[in-house]
This record gives sequence, C-alpha cells and structure tokens, in this order.
Amino acid sequence: MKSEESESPQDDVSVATMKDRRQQMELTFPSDFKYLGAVDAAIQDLAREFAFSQSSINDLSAALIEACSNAIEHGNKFSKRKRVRVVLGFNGGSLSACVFDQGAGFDYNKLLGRSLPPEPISERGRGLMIMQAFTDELNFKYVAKKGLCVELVKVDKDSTTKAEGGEAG
Amino acid sequence: MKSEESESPQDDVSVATMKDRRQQMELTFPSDFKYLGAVDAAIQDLAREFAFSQSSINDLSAALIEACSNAIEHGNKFSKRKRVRVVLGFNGGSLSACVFDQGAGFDYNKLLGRSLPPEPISERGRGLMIMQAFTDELNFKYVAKKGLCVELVKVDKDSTTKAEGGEAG
Amino acid sequence: MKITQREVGNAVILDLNGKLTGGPDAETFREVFKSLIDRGKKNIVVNLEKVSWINSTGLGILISGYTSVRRGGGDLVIMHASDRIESILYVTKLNLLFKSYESEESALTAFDEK
Amino acid sequence: MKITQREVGNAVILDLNGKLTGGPDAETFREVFKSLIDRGKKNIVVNLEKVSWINSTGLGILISGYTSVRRGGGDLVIMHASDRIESILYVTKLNLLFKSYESEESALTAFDEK
Ligand SMILES: Nc1ncnc2c1ncn2[C@@H]1O[C@H](COP(=O)(O)OP(=O)(O)O)[C@@H](O)[C@H]1O
Ligand SMILES: Nc1ncnc2c1ncn2[C@@H]1O[C@H](COP(=O)(O)OP(=O)(O)O)[C@@H](O)[C@H]1O
Repeated sequence: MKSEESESPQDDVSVATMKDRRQQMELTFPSDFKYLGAVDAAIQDLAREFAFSQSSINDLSAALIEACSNAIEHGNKFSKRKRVRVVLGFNGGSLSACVFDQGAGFDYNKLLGRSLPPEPISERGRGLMIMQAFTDELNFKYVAKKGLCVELVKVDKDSTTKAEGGEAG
Repeated sequence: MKSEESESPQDDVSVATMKDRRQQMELTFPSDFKYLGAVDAAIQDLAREFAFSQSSINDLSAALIEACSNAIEHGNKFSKRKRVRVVLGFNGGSLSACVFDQGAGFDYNKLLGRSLPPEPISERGRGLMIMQAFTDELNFKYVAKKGLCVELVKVDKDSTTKAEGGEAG
Repeated sequence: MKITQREVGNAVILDLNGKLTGGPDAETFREVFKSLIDRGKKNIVVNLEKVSWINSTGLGILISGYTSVRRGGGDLVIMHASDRIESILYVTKLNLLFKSYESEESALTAFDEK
Repeated sequence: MKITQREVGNAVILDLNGKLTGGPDAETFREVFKSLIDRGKKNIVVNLEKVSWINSTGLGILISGYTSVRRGGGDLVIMHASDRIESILYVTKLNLLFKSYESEESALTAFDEK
C-alpha cells in the first residue's frame, strides 16, 4: 500500500546547492515538536565535524529549528501522518539545509517584504525574522501537490580558510 | 536520472516493529564515519525525549553505532556513492533501530553462532559482540539487490512504567 | 519541559529544564502563571540555565508569561540564558522586553524596593 | 580526533579529543605511537576525558597502540573513560587488557618503580 502515510515529502531535491548527495545527510520525522531536539543535535554535531565555528552552527540551527517548527505547525498542521524532511548539505565553507513539508505553502513574498518586526508584545510572527537574521540566503519554493521547500544557507566566515572536512573541535 | 547515486537504501521497511511511521525518525547519510556522531546525537536526544533511561540510551546507541560502522565499512565499503539509512522507531517502552546498507550482506548465522570472543589482542571482530551485548533483540535480513538490514531492539526496563512520550530529562 | 518553582525572598524562581518549543509546553506554562497570579506572586525569575534551546513559539510562551505578570503589576526577568538564547532574543529585539541576568543574585535585585 | 602529547614525570599523556572511530584516526594514531617508540617513550596514558564515544574500530586503534607499546617493553593505560566507554570495554572484556584510572594522579602510579 502506497498511501500518504508511507510517502516521504519530495524525494527529488532539485535546489541548486543540493546536487551532490555525497556530502548530504537527510532526516525525516513526524510533525511533532519532540523531534526538533534530534534535528538540532544532529546538525550541531555534523557542523562541528565539518569544522564550522560554533557561532555559525548556532545561527544555522536556530534558523533550521524555526523552519522545521513552521513545517510542523503551519505546513503539516501537526498531522502525525505528514512528515517533515530535512536535507543537510555541505559545500566547502557553506552549509545548506532544505526543509520540506507536505502542506499548502503560503505567500512568502508578501511576508518577506514586510518591513516591520511584530510589536514586541505579540506572541507570534518571529520565525521568518529569525530565519532571515541567521542565514546568508533564504529561499522558498512551492511544489504543487508536494509542499513547501525552505532552503537556508549559512556561509561560515571562519571556516573558509580551514581544510575541507576538518576535525571535530 | 535515477542512478544508484540518487537512490536510498531500501525504501520499504518491512520488519515487524517498523509498521507505524508515526513514531519514526529516519536518517540517511553517506558511507563515511564522520556522520556517526550526528546519528549518535540524534538518537540520544530522541530517546531522552521518549523518557528512556540514560543507560538504555547508551546501550542502544553503542549497538547502533556498531551497526552503522559495519554498514559503512563492510556493507558499503566506504563508497561515498552508497548510503546508509537508519530508521528509529518507538513502541511503548522499546526502541528499535533498523540499519540498511547497499552491500552484499554476509553469513551472519555463522558469525552469530560463534561462541568465543576474539582473542583479546585482536584488533577487529568486536562489533557483533557489542551489538549482541547491548540489545534485547538483534535481527539480520538480507534483501537481494538491495542490501543488508540489521534490526536492533532495546527494551527500556525503567521506562515501561512511565507515561508514553514523556518529557525530556 | 519541566518547571520547578522556588521562592527566594520576594521572588519566585522558575527553573526550566528541557527545550522551550510551544505545543504542550504552552499549556503547562499558562497554568503555572495562572497559579502564580492567583497566589499573588508578582516577581518572577525564569531560569534558563537548563534550557538547551528555544524556538519562536517558545519565545511566545515567555511573552505570554511576561504579559500576564505585568498585567498584575509585577515583572518577569530571565537569568542564565545561553549565548544561543541571547542571540535569538537579540535578533527578535526581545532583549528590550526581558531583562536578562547572569546570576541569581543579580536577577533578584530586579525586585528590590518595590 | 585531535591528539595532544604531554610529558608528566616518566610518562607521556595523550589527550584525545573527539570520537574514536577508526578511518583516518587509525593512521594518525599509528604515527603517534611510532614516534613515541622511536623516542624511547614506554609509559603511555591515554586520556579519554574528551572522547564522547568509541566504536569497535576505535577499540582496535587502542589495542594496536597497546600492542606496539608492550612490544617495546612499556605499558599503556587509560584514564577518565566515561560510563559509556567503560561499559563497552566491559562487554568486550577489554577491561582485562587496559588498566583504567579515574584520575591522572592514579594513572601515573601505574608506572611507579619501573
Ligand atoms: N511551512 C509553512 N507552511 C505554511 N505557512 C507557513 C509556513 N511557514 C510560515 N508560514 C506562514 O507564515 C507566517 C509567519 O511565520 P513565522 O514568522 O514563523 O511566525 P509564526 O510561526 O509565529 O506565525 C505563519 O503564521 C504562517 O501563516
Ligand atoms: N553490514 C555488513 N555487511 C557485510 N558484512 C558485514 C556487515 N557487518 C558485519 N559484517 C561481517 O562480519 C564481520 C564481523 O563484524 P564485527 O563483529 O563488527 O567485527 P569487525 O567489523 O571488526 O570485523 C566483519 O568482518 C564482516 O565480514
């Protein structure tokens, strides 16, 4: 039986930085916040393995957690039958993370164009702000019948001089 | 183009404990030891999230790391074009991990029947011993043209009385 | 997320443990704050020492706690926030809302002579 | 895996940092041990404090170090192994091979009056 349940969100990763799977790790999990810690733990370890500086790692993982939170909450609407897929890719001194959900997408151009931050007292609306602040590149792509793909790219200024695939710190 | 490169090892998980994907997390990565830390970090966090005791977590993760090391080294023979896939599943008080490689398998019945540990001075041959010692169940299954699947099951004696999906400790 | 309450002087310290991510945590928090306000507790310190990370939904939880405490005439401050959490507060400008302290001693001075 | 060498008394302490997993680490280790033996160093303490985990290939690296040191008439002991590592040594019975110490002071006593 090939139901929605047994299907992963978007098996064809077609964004630019994602061509070479040889340096890619993928994580797929149900639409539940309790899996976010494992995503964070994985990216923290992996980025250290690739000699990323701790501050770049923290930035990217904060942005990644927001993207995953939105995928779980707004994209998949906490449906446990829907899954979130994260593809982590390393490319010299930059790390990219693509987050795929199985939802209906949203008008991200409108929201990204928003110039003001939410009023300090609002309880919501800071996810995109965090993603923008902590990444060097933020791309959205909606694939009909599949879902939203959010690509986050972080360039590690400190690691570009280091050797490829350096040691764990 | 659907080449070996763009294919994941065994997309149909058919082992007994793996039926319900709603509590499953999957990790897929290239045949390189440097991804093992991320696998370890992810399972450590996730198992804590599911209220597993630290000693059960350590046991399962030691066994899982051995299974992944073998998948990388013996199964995929360090080929970066081949990938390892890990499926983590929670089921009440037990955690199972399935490790899929894209290799030729081996005569596990012969090795498992081996009664003596390797002589202390030997530099190899302790992986299966660790997997057996640290799990409650260890199953091997070879799928022709796909690869080997190693299933590790750990029952957490301390967590069975706890509520389902407990809090992070 | 586990929350432990401690009374120290004229303040209540909430020791959080885990990740602050919203979902079920939001409800737990709301109840804790309701009970604090019912008991007339106005000076709240949120101890983030054992909070490994936070997402924007978690920030929302903190803000909701802050709002209800302020509405009752009290204040909510935070302490022991990690670099990770500090930088998230900074980019969201919530550092302007939450006074942040590095030690329990200094956090408690926030409620002096009130 | 990073290896730093320190000489303390009649011993050399190797401070490891990272994960002990074989692969490239094996070669690094082999070279370190070759140089130790060339320099006549016989008393080796491997400090595992910053080793978060080890797999069976990593055990093999330790064993190979042990073998080469013993062949030269020396000894290799370990210190600060975590519970995780201790339990792996236990189930593989390598606790019978490696003397394991909880402090640097006690580890160095392994080489007294030799
Ligand atoms: N993956 C997604 N799928 C659908 N809608 C989304 C997604 N991510 C964000 N959104 C929309 O963008 C809005 C702003 O997101 P964000 O800045 O993260 O704030 P918040 O999540 O607190 O609402 C959300 O309220 C939602 O409507
Ligand atoms: N995934 C696998 N694919 C093929 N062969 C394997 C696999 N796992 C284990 N083996 C075989 O079993 C043997 C014993 O494995 P193990 O006990 O882990 O010791 P070691 O890996 O040190 O040789 C290996 O040498 C290998 O021949």
